This record gives sequence, structure tokens and C-alpha cells, in this order.
Amino acid sequence: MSTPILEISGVSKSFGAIKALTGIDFSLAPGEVHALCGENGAGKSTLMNIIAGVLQPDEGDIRISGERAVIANPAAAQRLGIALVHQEIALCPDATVAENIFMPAINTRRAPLMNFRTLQAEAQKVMDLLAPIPVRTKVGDLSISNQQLVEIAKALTLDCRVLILDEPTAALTEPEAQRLFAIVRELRSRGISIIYISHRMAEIFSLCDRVTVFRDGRYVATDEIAATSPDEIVRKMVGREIAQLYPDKLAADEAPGQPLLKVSNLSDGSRCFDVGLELRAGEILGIGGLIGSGRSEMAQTLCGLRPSASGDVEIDGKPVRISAYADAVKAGLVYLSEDRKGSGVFLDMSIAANVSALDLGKLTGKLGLLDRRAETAQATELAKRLGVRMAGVGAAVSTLSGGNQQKVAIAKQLSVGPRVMIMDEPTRGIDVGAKAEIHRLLRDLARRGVGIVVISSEMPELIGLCDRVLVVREGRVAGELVADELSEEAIIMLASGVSNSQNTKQQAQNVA
Amino acid sequence: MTAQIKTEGQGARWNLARLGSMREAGLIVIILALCIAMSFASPHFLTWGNFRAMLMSFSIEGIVVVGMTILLIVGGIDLSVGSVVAFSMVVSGALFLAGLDPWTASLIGIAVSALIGAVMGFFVTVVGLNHFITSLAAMVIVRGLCLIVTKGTPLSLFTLPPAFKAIGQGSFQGVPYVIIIFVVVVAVFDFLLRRATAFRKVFYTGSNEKAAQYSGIRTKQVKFWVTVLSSTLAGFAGVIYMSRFGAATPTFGAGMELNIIAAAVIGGASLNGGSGTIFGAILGMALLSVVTSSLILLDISVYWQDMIKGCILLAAVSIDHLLHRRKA
Amino acid sequence: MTAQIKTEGQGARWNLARLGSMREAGLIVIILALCIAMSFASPHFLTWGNFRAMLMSFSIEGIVVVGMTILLIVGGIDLSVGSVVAFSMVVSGALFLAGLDPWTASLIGIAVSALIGAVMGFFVTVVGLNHFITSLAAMVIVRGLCLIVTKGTPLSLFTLPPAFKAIGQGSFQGVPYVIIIFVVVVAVFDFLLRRATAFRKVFYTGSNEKAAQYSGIRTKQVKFWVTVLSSTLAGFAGVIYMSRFGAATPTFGAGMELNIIAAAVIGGASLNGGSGTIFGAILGMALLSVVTSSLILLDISVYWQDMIKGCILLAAVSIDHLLHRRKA
Amino acid sequence: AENPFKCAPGEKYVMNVMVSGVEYWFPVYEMFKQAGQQFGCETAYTGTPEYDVNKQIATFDQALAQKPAGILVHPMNSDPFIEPINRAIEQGTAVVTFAADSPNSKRVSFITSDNLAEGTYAADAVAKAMDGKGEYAVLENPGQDNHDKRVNAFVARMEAKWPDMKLVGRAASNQDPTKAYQAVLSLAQAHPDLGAVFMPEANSAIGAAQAAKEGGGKIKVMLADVNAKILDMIKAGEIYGSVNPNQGMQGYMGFMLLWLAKHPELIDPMNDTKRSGANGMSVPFVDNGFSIVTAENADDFYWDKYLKRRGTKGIEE
Ligand SMILES: Nc1ncnc2c1ncn2[C@@H]1O[C@H](COP(=O)(O)OP(=O)(O)OP(=O)(O)O)[C@@H](O)[C@H]1O
Ligand SMILES: Nc1ncnc2c1ncn2[C@@H]1O[C@H](COP(=O)(O)OP(=O)(O)OP(=O)(O)O)[C@@H](O)[C@H]1O
Ligand SMILES: O[C@@H]1[C@H](O)[C@H](O)CO[C@H]1O
Ligand SMILES: [Mg+2]
Ligand SMILES: [Mg+2]
Repeated sequence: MSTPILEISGVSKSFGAIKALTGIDFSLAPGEVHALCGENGAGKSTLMNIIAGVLQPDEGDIRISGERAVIANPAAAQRLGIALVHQEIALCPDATVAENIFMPAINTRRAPLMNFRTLQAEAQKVMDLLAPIPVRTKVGDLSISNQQLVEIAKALTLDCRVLILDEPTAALTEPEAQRLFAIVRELRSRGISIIYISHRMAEIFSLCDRVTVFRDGRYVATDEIAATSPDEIVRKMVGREIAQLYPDKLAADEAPGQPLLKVSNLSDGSRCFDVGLELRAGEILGIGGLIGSGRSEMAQTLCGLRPSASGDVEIDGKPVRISAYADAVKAGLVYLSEDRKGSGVFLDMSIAANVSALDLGKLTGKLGLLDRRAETAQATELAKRLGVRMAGVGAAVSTLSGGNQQKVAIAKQLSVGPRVMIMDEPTRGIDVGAKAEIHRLLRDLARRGVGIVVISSEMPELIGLCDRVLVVREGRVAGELVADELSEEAIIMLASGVSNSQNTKQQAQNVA
Repeated sequence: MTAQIKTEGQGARWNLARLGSMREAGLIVIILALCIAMSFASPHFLTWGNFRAMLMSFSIEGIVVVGMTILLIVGGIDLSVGSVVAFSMVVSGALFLAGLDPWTASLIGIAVSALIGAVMGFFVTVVGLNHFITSLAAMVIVRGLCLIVTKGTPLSLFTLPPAFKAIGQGSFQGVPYVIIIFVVVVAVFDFLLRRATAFRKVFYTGSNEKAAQYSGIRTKQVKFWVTVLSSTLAGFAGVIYMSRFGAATPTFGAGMELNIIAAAVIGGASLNGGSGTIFGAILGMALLSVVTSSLILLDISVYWQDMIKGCILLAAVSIDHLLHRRKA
Repeated sequence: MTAQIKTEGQGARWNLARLGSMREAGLIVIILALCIAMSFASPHFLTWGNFRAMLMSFSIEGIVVVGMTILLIVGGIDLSVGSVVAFSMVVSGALFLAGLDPWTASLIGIAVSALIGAVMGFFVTVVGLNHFITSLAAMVIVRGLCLIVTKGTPLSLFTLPPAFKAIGQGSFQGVPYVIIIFVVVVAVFDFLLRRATAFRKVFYTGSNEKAAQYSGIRTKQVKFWVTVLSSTLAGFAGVIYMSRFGAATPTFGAGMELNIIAAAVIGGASLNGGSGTIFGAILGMALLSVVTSSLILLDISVYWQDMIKGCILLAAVSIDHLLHRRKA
Repeated sequence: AENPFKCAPGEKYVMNVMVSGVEYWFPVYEMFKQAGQQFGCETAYTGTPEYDVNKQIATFDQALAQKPAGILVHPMNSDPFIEPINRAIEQGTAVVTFAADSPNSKRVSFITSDNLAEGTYAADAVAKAMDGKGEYAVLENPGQDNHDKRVNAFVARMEAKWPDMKLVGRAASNQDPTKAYQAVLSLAQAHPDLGAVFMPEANSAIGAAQAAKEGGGKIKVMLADVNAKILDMIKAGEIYGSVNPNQGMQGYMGFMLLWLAKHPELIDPMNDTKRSGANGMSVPFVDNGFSIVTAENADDFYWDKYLKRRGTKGIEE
């Protein structure tokens, strides 16, 4: 085998008392797509940040094409031909898509003046490879998934030898993901090496050549994809077998119970129109659709997080007026945001404070004082249930890995014992084991009569978890699929509107 | 799990280690170091008279600092505090001169201050302006109101009844009431800010307003009430100043805001919201005060005072920052 | 796709629609409305003399506003500008009195100002303090330096050669040099900020420092140089003030920072960084200036001036905000 | 007998002001110090660099904590100083106010130039120069008592004695030269016939005079107080004139008043003070006079020349 383009040996990294990486070895061959797997908090992102010059290792060596390299900062990494798509989106919200895409180039640009016209034209070309997002838009005005696409586009502009993708598809739907895979394959064929981090086994097996597994900040193994199996990787990651990825659905003879949530005529006048849906006790309702189809906005409008123009909502058979999110919470309806960093967690506050944010009332004593013992207990209990890897519930959420931050966001929703939970991309960034755990938890809640709505861009999740799926297109409910109709093709057809069968239209009308 | 162990170890009880890990530890050390140095440099420093002078000089302002700190935590700022302090004095004073008893007059003065806060809160939460520009306009407007009410001349309130003057000028067992009030206000709000549910929402809102909204917190209400609180405390301070000075000066407190904000920032409050403590802010105030009075005690030439004061300030915050960063 | 159509339609050329969609459109409308109202209220308003007077009154401060705006965009703030303006005057003035020619003296004054900026930049980028506290300390220190150099008395520079005085006092074809310099500085920096590669990095750093770092931008360098730039422009303004007033006053410019920051914020700069334009900031300055001089022209009582001024300011920024929000 | 006019060892007299870095106070302290030296006393110059009554009181209190024999204080606002001054008197420190007063306190004496006379004189001078006819404006610093007195006296005198002098504008310059500059420019726009402008202090005058000059020099600038720049402009004819409180006498007599207040046993006036236990030294008010500064005598008012002539270190001793 030729010299590895990138070789890591004995790299360790600690954050205070936490040892994120211990003596890690890793090697990347030229022109390969190398998957990196591990549970949440295993140290994947930390290693990538070290390679990209964002963090400095405490010890260990990095070799690029056999040469020892000290990567002091991101600029140095770029000079070495290393590009990283960060797990946490890091873009400048006040700048346009075009400027964000070409920011590294602008940084090294010699010419004293900008040429916006060329910049925009070039940026649009790159952007269009992934999705037709207008590049003159400010990034701050984009949905989180579109921002993710901008992040990827940005990395594609770099003239790199090593491209690192840290969970690039976590918020993407199938079509965008497929476009990305095509690009990755193309890059590989040009001899570029790619490190690909994902919790989605199917992607890894369709895209990658080799796979390396980390556990608890240590190197476990590297295998040829052809010589291993998803089960084996999972076993190496988790250290045990995962018996069943998805919990059992409602059996055919188990009729769902009384309606928990009933929505009709919900519109906001701009992004969601005439939405109707019904959720019954015991079932898990999925919502699918393409990026930007308006699923998130639909849910946010329902919960009073965006102003609505019309719509009636019943919870437990009783009509409720929701003009602010606080009304929804009071009525037992909670929403888990897809934008973890932007609206899901308080990064610089403690895990305990994050978990209790949704309902302080129940932690409050007679004098209006917060019972901090109860707060700690609650957070500790939930963190344990969700398997949050942390130093303690007093630690700031910013010190957690992406997946663990997501678990904290979920813990917050669970803390209030809601009637109905709408979860927008609930398992975004969550590892296989924890994901199965969370799915079981959701099913459990559903069985105990809690209404669960799952908005997901991950097709297998919709199909594996939900009893029924609504598909949204351009702000409207395009159709409904019940358990035995659920398939990727069916969802995509409804979502993209290619099928114009009478049947689908009929269904759509029935739902609306 | 390490997590559990640590959590249990950190009981509610105080201990030295915990003290050392507080955000404020660095400042305390720096202030103590300055005091020790000063007590060698000047025989007058470690006297009750000097301490009384230092405490008196910042205790009423300290009440304003409390409100400002909470406002900074929510992500706001209030440039109008100096004007509001003066207006509260002026309104109470004018009402007293018009025949009202000073207690009622003071209550009205404080209520008017709260109202100013409410108007600012309206512009911030309903119109959507930022705190900086709203409170800047309020600063100018309220100062103007002071001039209008007084026609520019200080109101002499020599005739205030002794019982009322006692608040600002009297003492209990040798400890001025002003200092007692200050300590109580600081202690109460420091406690509330750390422990009360209502104030926790201030932190959520300041840390990430959107996430707070997504947690069902009515962040606009939170911002509104914190704005009102800041003005109310400024109004309260104004009334105490009136009692202490026996006068209502329309130009009083001009430029005060910078000192107040500086104290809070030195004490660890962030201008971006989400962090800060009352205790820290008061330490910030104390630091500024100790430095100023040391220079006077040491008989430093007035030409050199500002320069030295600024340098000590810069050195102190640098050291504090480095101490704190080392830990983090 | 609508997106593409939109992109093609919006060429680089100017047109009315684009003007209307500018962040600054609201402010322009408001200032024009005020001017029209004033031209009815006072026959003296719409005269070249009056315009010249208004322009003269804010053009030197306008140079300081330029630096402050860029600093705000990067997420910083500079409370020391007033002191630096004074120090630049004082240093240049003292050197001139010591026998240096005024041009060299001025260059040294500006260089010293840049140096102050560099020291602040050091504390911000290397030590890691925030701009607020660093520049607050600098404000006090530099004011102290002014006192030390002048011993508290204004330096009379009566003997400045006419060629030098002309900068501040002379005019070219009836247009004062001061105004010409101001327009050039504003135009150059407005252009650079919109178009120059180097200045785009200022926006990126202020918008999301981490993202900028990930793109390879040395954000500390960017912050350092912007801090230096702000002080340098303040120093430049100081030299022009010296030429205009023929004096170097150690207390000059105290409190100036608030006005300067207010102008930038009215003009759309955010205290959180990432946004702002020079043109907007200058309009903010113009608004403040028009209001002030209108009150004098209308012979409003001094007691009422502040109140009315504050209310107009509040109304103007509210209207601007609502106009702008409607659009967004 | 032994000369009674001598200080005991360690007997210290303090002068206390706000905006302590500003030139006005230096000549006051210079003579205060000289008197102190002649009596063999220690003297000190204290105060706060800020224009802030709260801070000034803090410095006053601190000076007090050192138990000086007497304090010559310029109270920034009158009533706020009542309690501190009374506390000083109670602890045995004599207090005399200068240039601004705290009339309701127990301070022993108040020494000042006559602000009303200053305003009146300035009005007469301006009116005479304009042949009793024309438009004038004033710049103010609303809230500072001695400044308000000067302005009010100026305006009152015009109304009483010079019926053809018309007040066309009042603007607040708040001791800020750029504000004064803008105000005078605007006033000149609104009133093309503006012939004079008066302000009660020197800081504004630098800006006002520049604006007047740019307006073609028709506007006569009149003020109170001086500094080097003002003097140069007076000499050049760019400023019409100034009334300057006789600061040196303020300091010297201020010291004498303090000293006597601290040593009332030296005097034995025919009154009831012995019986009532009051301080026998009771001179409630002293007028230290003021000078009119014009091009002819301006040279005598330069602080640096004065300092050089006297060979002292000013406030730094
Ligand atoms: N800034 C930090 N401060 C303290 N601890 C940190 C910090 N960043 C990461 N960690 C810790 O380092 C460990 C590894 O985190 P890392 O983000 O590399 O995990 P990951 O494998 O990328 O997980 P995920 O799949 O959830 O993204 C975690 O335990 C995390 O809590
Ligand atoms: N603040 C905003 N301003 C303008 N457009 C926005 C804004 N927020 C979202 N959008 C756009 O609205 C559309 C719907 O977004 P939404 O997030 O609801 O879709 P979604 O179906 O949940 O898909 P996603 O997977 O992107 O979240 C997208 O095109 C998005 O870019
Ligand atoms: O103007 C000066 C000073 O401002 C001070 O108040 C002393 O008296 C006046 O003459
Ligand atoms: Mg990660
Ligand atoms: Mg979505």
C-alpha cells in the first residue's frame, strides 16, 4: 500500500478532567472514503478538529504524506489541503451564501477589491450541485438544513487533498444526500481522500471503502467495508449486540385510542397552508417531506412559535387557543427544535439548567425559589436514561459532543411529562445504540398514551418507527401513508410530487 | 459514574474549594491584595473613617448596579440610570416642596421611575428597538425632564423632616443606614438571582433568547420586567440620594452609567447577556472605589491620578481574567 | 427558479428600487422629512450657511464615527475615542510648542494615537479582555496622560502657521477643507468597507468569529488592526480639531464616545457585531446634528431642548426600525 | 510674647474641589499654599478629577478621615455638602467654602467673587461696545450655581439698563467646546445680526470664539475665567474680554479665614459668642473681587508665566 496521505499516531486530548482521546491511531489512504464510527462522545469530532487545526493535541503525531506536520490553525490545515465540514454549523449569518461559500478563498485573495459578480456566479455553480439555494441570500435567513448544505458547498470549493465530512447528512433528506454521495464518489475518483463520519450505517456501506471504530476515545479497529457488516461495526462501537433497531409498531389489531391532537385548517399565510392532522393515543405519527417543504414551520406554527393566520387545535378533545408557545406548553404540547444550537439548548448553561428550562414551575417551592436538589436529581435521572456522556449535570452543554447535546434537548422535552410531543429531527446526530434506545422510549411513551409526532428527514426512521406518515410538500399535506404502504419510494413520490395518481390526490384531500 | 460522585460531593454547603472556584475569587484576591498593600502605604487606610467613606461613596450607586447587572444578564443595557436617579430625586423633591409628606413623595418618585422603565420596556419589546438606543434616548429625555421640573436649579430640601433625612444621613450603632440598606438590597437580589425561579428565566433569556422562547418562556415579558426593575432600583437610589444630600439636583448622576456598567463588567457580567452576578458587580464597584480612594490617600498628584487609576484597573482585570482563564 | 431570476435582475447598477431597499433608506427619509419641516419653520434653515454650519459641526466627529463603526462591525467598541482625540491634540500641540513643525508634530500625534490603539489591541487579542473594559481603562489612562502633558491647562497654539491652520479653518472655493476631508474619508472607507477584500474579513469576524477562524481568517489580527484603525482615525480627528481651534485642550472630547456610538447604532450598526455601514453611521450623526441645530434655530428654551431632542431621536429610530422591519 | 500665628506640628489644611485637573483652581491653591507656608502649616490639594458630586464628597470624607485642621472646599452642589460639612465641624475641622457655597451648612465663611457683579459688569461692557443696541445670546451650563448666577445677572442687567439689547437665544453648551461651537454657528444662522454672546466659563469660549471668527468676527465673545488660549485670543482681538475672579485672593483669604476659624481663641470680639459657645471667628462672607481681562492686561494672567515667575511647583506641593 502507498504512503497514507494522513497518518495519526498516539494522539491524546483532554478537556480538563475529561479525556476525549487516548493514544489514537488512524490512517487515511489516498483516494479512499474512510468511515469513522463511534458512539456519541467517542471523540470523532475532537480528532477531526485536531486534524483541521481547530484544536491542538496534547500529545501524538500527525503526518501528512509521511511528513510530520504541526497544524497550528485552520489556515495551516487549508494550506496542507485539509478541508472540514463541521458537525456544528459554523457560518457567518450576516454574510451571503456566496461569501460564506468562498470565505477561505476571500481570505487568501490577493486582489484588493472584491468581485461580487464573479463570486456569486461561481458560488451559484457550486451551490447548485447540491441544491438551488440563491447565493445572494443571507445565511441567517436559511433553514438549518439549507445551512448544512452551504457548509458542504463551502468545503467543496477548497482545493483539498483530504476532505472531512462530520455528519453531513444529519439534517438532509434522501435526495440531497444522494447528490452529496455522487459528489463524494466523484472526488474519490479524482484521488481525493475523504473521512466520512455518520451514524447512518446504510450510507457507510454504500459509500465507504474502509471503516474505523472509536470507543471511549480509544481506537478499536479498522476494517475493509467489504469484510465487515453493520452488526459487527455496531458491536465494536457499543461493545454489545443491538437486538432490534426499531421497536415493535402498533399491531394491526391494536386500534389507536382516542384522538390526542386534532388540527384543522392551520395556515400561516406564507409557508404552511390548510394543514389538518389527527393524532391518536398509542400511535407514532411521522411527518416526511423534502428540505424546505415546510414541515418545521408547520409544527412551529401549530405550537405558537410562529404566528398563525388561521387554524383550530384540539388537545384531548378540548379546543385550545395557542397564541404563544407558553400556551402550548401549558396545554401539554411541546416541540423539539431541529436547530439544536440556535434554539434547542443554552450552550453556556449547565446541563441541569437546560433540562429544567421547559417547566420551572414543578421545581419551584412555595417561596418561588428553585429547588436545586430536585433540579439536579431530575437532570441526573434523565441524563442516565438517555445515556448522556458528561462530566456531571453541572457541566455546560457546550462541553458535550453533538449527539449528547441532542440528548439534553430531548431530556428537556421529557422532563415535563407532556401530552403531545412534536419532535423535529429527534435523533439528529445520535449514535445507533442511543437511537434505538430513544426510539424504544418514544414507543413506550406512546403506549402509555403520550402523543408522539416525529418529523424526520431520515427515511428508515420514518418507516421503521412510525405507524403512519404524513408527507408534506410546499407547505401542504400532500398525502398520508399507513404502515403497510410505507416505503421510501412512496414517500419520495409524494414529497416531490412526481406521482400524480388520482389515488394520492384523493388521499391528500381526505387528510386535509 | 464520575458525574454522580461529583454531584454528591458538591453539597449545598460552603467550603474553601468551592469559594476558590467561584467566578469572583480572582477579584476578591485582587481587592484584598490592594487593601493589604495600602494598609502598609498609608496609616489612614485601615481606619473605620476611611472604610466608611469608601462604603458610603459606592453604596447608593451599588443599588443601581444591582439593577444594571440583571439587565446585562438578560442581554440589555441601561444608559438612562443617571438621569432616572436624578429625576426620582427631582420629582420627590418637588412634590415634597409642594406640600406632600416626603414618604409619599418618595414613593411617587420611585413609581415614576418604574414608569420610565416601563416605557423603555415598551420600546424594546413591542416596537423592537434595542436597549442601547432606547435607553440613550431615555437618558436625554429624562435629563430634560429634570431641567424642566427644576428650571435647572437644584431644589433645596433643607426642610426635610429629620426622620426622613435619617435614611441617608443617620446611622445605627455607628453604621450608616445607607450602608445597611445597600447590604440588604445586594444580599436579597444576589440570593434571588441565584435561587429564584423568576430570575432563572433572566439567565435563559440572556443566554439564548430563541432557545428560551422554545422553552415556553415569554422572553419579551422577562425583558420588560427587568427593564422596569433596573429603573425602579435607580429611582430607589435617587430617593436615598435625596435623603442623603437633602437636595434634588437636576444634573446629578450625569455620566454615572459608565461607572455602573464598568463595575458590572469587571464583576463578570457579559455585554452579550447570559452571565453575571450581583456579588461580582459589587466587587467591581469596590475595586473601582478602593483604587480611587487609595490614590487620594497616597496624595498622588491630580495630574497622575487618572493615569495610575486606569493602569491599576487594567492590570486588575487582566490578572482576574488570566486567573479565571487558567481555571476554565 | 425565482432565485435565479432575482439574482439576474439585481445587477450591480444603481436604481431606485435598490436605493429603497437599502438599510439606510428609512433614515434618509426621516432626515429629509425633518429638513422639510424645518425649512417651513425657519427661513434660515435651507441656506448654504446653515448647511455649512451643520456640516462643520459634525464633520470632524464624523471621522471618528468611521473608525467606531468599523470597530462595532467587528464586534468591538471603543470608549477611549474622546480621550484619544484630546491626546492627539495635546501631543501634537506640545511638540509644536517645543519647536517641531506642526506637520511633523501632527504625524507624531497620529502615530501615538495608533500606538494607543495597538496597546488596546494587544489587551484584547493577546490578554483576552473585552473591548469595553479595555477601552474604558484606556479612556481613563489617556485622559490622565493629557493632564500630565498639559498640567491641566489648555495649550494655546496661537502661533500655528497659517498653512496649518487652513486645514481646520480655511476653505476651497467656499467649501471648508474640513468638510472636504470628511467627505473623502467617509467615501473612501464606505467604499473600502463594501468592496475591499480586507474589510470583508471585518464583517465575517464580527458575524461569527469561529466561522471566520474556520475559514482561515486570523480574526485576532483583524480585531487588532481595526482597533488600531479606530484610534488612528480618532488621532487624525484630534489633529484637525487642533488646527480648527488653534488649541489643545486636555479635557476636550470628554463624553464624546456616547454620541459617536449612538450615531453608528442609529445608522444600523449592531453592538453584537456583524453589521453596520459607514454611510448609515454618518446619517445617524447627521440626524443628531439636524435635531440639535433645529432646536437652536427654533429658539426652544434650554430647559426643553433635551427633552424634545430625546423624543425626536426616539421617534426617528422607531420609525426607521418599523420601516425597515416591514421590508424584511 | 511668642508669635501666635504659627501652626502646631502636623497641623494641616486641605483644599478640596471637583474636576481637580482644571486650571481654574491652581492659582487659588497657589496662594492657599503660600499662606500656609507663611504660617508654617502643611497644605494639600485634593479632589476628584470628575465632575461628580458623589465622588467629590467621597474625597472630602477621605480628607476628613485624616482629621485635618481645616478644609477649604468648593462644593459642587450646595445642599449635598451640608451633612459632610457639619460632620467636619463636629469633629473639629474648620470649613470654609469658596467660589460656590453651601449656605445651609455650618461652614464658617464663604469667600467668592461676586458672581452677580461679574455678570453685571460683563453686560455693561458688551452693551457699551455695541452702543447699547443689538442682539445677543448666552451659552449656559444649567445647574451649576455660580454659572447660573453670572448668566442671570448678565441677562437681568441687559433688561434693566440696556433696553435696546435683545436676547435672541439661549443654548446649553455644558462647558463643551464642540457644543459651544455648534451652538454659536446655529445661533448665527438663525440670527444674522447677532452681535454678542456671553458664557459663564472658559471651556465653551474656545469653541464659541472659533465659531464667531468663522462667522466673520462680528460676534463679540464675552466670558468669565481665563486660560492661556483665551488670553491669546483676547490679545488677538478674537475674544472681546473676560471677567476673572481674583483666584489668588480666594486662596489666600480662604486660608486666613480657615486658620482663624481653627484658632478662635485669638480673637475676642464684642459679642455673645463666648456665652453661646459658637465659633468666635464669624465672617460669613468675603468678596475677593474680580479682574477685567482685556488685551492690555492679559499678559498678567498666564498661569505658566506666573508659575515660572514664582518658581514653585503649583499644585504638586
Ligand atoms: N470544549 C470541550 N470541553 C470539555 N469537553 C469536551 C469539549 N469538547 C468535547 N468534549 C468532550 O470530549 C468528548 C468527545 O467529544 P466529541 O465531540 O469528539 O465526540 P463525537 O465522537 O464527535 O460525538 P458525537 O457523535 O456526539 O458528535 C466528549 O466526552 C465531550 O464531552
Ligand atoms: N427566516 C426565514 N426566512 C426566509 N425563509 C425561511 C426562513 N426560515 C425558513 N425559511 C425557508 O422556508 C422553507 C421551509 O423551511 P422548513 O425548515 O420549515 O422546512 P422543513 O420541511 O422542515 O425542511 P428542513 O429539513 O429544511 O427543516 C425553506 O425553504 C427555508 O429555507
Ligand atoms: O467657572 C469657574 C469654575 O467652574 C468653578 O466653579 C469656580 O468658579 C468659576 O469661576
Ligand atoms: Mg461529533
Ligand atoms: Mg425541518
